[in-house]
Amino acid sequence: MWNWLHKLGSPKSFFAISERLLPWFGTLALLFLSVGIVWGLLFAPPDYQQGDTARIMFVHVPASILAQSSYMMMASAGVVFLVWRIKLAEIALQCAAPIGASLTFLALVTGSIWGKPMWGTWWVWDARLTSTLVLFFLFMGIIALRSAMENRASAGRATSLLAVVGLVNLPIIKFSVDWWNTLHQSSSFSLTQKPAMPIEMWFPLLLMVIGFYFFFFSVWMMRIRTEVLIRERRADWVKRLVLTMKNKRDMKHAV
Amino acid sequence: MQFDSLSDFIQMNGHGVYVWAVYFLALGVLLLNVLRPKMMMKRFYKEQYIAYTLQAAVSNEKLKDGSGDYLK
Amino acid sequence: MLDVKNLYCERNQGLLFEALSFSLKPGKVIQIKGPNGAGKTTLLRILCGLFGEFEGEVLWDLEKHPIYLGHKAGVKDLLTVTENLNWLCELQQNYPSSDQIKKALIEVGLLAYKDVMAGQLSEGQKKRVSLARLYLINSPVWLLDEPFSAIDVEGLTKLEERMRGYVEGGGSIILTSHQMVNIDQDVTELLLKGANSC
Amino acid sequence: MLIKSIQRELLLSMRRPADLLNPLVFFVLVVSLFPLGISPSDEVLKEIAPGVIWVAALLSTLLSMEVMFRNDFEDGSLEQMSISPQPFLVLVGGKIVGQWLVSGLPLVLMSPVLAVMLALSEEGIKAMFISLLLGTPILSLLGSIGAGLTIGLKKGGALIAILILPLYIPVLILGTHMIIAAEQGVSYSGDVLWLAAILALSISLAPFATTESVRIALSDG
Repeated sequence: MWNWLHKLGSPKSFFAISERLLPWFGTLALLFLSVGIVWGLLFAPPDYQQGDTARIMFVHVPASILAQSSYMMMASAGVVFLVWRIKLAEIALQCAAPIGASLTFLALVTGSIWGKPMWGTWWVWDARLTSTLVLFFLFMGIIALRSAMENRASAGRATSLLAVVGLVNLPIIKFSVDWWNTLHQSSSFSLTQKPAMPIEMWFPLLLMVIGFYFFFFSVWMMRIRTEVLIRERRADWVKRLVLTMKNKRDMKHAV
Repeated sequence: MQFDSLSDFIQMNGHGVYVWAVYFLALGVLLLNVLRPKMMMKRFYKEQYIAYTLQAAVSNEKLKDGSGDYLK
Repeated sequence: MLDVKNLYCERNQGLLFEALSFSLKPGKVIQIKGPNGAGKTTLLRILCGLFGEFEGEVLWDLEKHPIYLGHKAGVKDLLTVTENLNWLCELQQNYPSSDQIKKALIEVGLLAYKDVMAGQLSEGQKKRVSLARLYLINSPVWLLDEPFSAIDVEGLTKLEERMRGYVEGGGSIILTSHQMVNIDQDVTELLLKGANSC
Repeated sequence: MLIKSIQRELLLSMRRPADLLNPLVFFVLVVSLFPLGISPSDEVLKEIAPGVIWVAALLSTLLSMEVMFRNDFEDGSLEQMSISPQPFLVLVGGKIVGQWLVSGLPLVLMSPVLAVMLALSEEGIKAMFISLLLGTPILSLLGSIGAGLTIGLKKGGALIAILILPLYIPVLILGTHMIIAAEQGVSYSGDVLWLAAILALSISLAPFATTESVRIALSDG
């Protein structure tokens, strides 16, 4: 296992491995997502309280799950980089930040749209929504720091440090937001407790979550591949790749 | 099938607007995430191709035979 | 004392140096030469541990830390000259007495400014305050980045004399400079080709 | 060596009082804006007082964070510190303590005056004093990580806020709740313990992160 991880560590071999993995991840993501959406939209029963707005859950819940786990994955890549100095971990971190931020944004907006029909207000200071908002700020911090530092190498170290600091603080923030919510929100309505879902609704949700994970990995891999090429552009294997790709493309004019 | 007609499916008895807004937004975000790396990759190939051909022209023929064996 | 094994360093676009190896024995002087932007300062900063983004090995075995003189003098404007020197020496775990500091200041010709705020000194004078450390702190290696820039002729001769004495005493120096170093010991040169060459 | 570093830091700040006073003036200014902005009536002020004081405290510590490493970075003494045999962690720790003594402590000492302005009750002022006394060191410790990360960057000001404010949220929540609880006469010992716990965590972890962030900035500079 150890040398496999080491092989994955070197950008060139990662590029080769991801060449084979990417189509698999892509098709699996497409498959899960399409089945999940069709099932959730068409066949799942409307919720007895919320009626059809419950269908928003099939997007909002996976998005907020992904938001948190993408931060976890990004921060663990940061830890790997700070401890073992594997260059690929730093590239992975910098590529995960924008995806994570976009998913957190998606979770935020879908959460507020879900709130509109149910409570009539666009924004509700619910514990989970607020901690997703804070997570969004954390992502923004990472992206702001990455773009502020021109020199790529030290930007990697700085962003990994910030990600790790954020990771250490995340549980504290989560606790304090939840605790703060119970203080001010006397009424018990909130998105936190998932209503006991019948199996017909729970299963499409599971498909959607798995689909989102596959989607996240495939998009993440795509970004890492581009970043690896940019970083290794002086290496011969990149030169050959670019030239061969160009010849192929000239031949059949397809991207 | 929960809905008997297409129009009912779109309305979703009044909540349709929100549900569709969410799904289109989700589609948008997902597509954006997919297209962004593809575009960056394409831009990288274009720029690098020009850079390499320029460099190849300068340090001539070192690359030409190199690219041959990669296809094996 | 120091050996460097196949150092590789790349900065934004250019490749600074690749497979660079050299070693430093006591009593030797190395002068790093090369065009601007060739990475002379970066190499020096790698040697003293300031710069982290490089591959390869830098192996020091010293009992005392080297003295590093960078482009920035490291002198605080809000402290007087003596306070600055006291602080800089404490950093290197030397605790000089006040007359040792006086003697050092005489060597660099700044005795009159002993209790003057460093802020009022010119850049050249601030550099000489930093150079005064060479008389105060005994350290096996000196890493000097352009030591001769912004120094007047009289200061130059004094500095070279000090270097001569130091090298005789078994100390070793790595410096970057465009000028010739006229000290009688042999100066091995290390030429960096520069970023755009390869 | 820690004491020497703190002494040096205090000496430096004494010689340049502007950096000492600016955050404090800012603190007073922000707090006095709210009665003008919202309404001078006591009930309203009492309601918003905890939040106002704490948000003003957050912002003024951020303000003093930016200048913390910048001067030493620009004149090269930070470099000398990082490569000296003295443990860099101790030197950075000294700087953080020095920074807190210069900008955090005066803020705490001055806050009762502002609390009176915001019509806080006697009990509330006591709670606020304790919460700020425990809270401002955390703000300095976490803020110094941000300061370290943004040393070499030109547009550091806003960037520090974006990086570090999310980390301040737990302290803000606990601090304000302490004052509210005290106002209502409820015992707030739970919050004191929580703040003390976070303080202990930050004291033990933050200096390491700050040292690493300064090293990164030095390697960039």
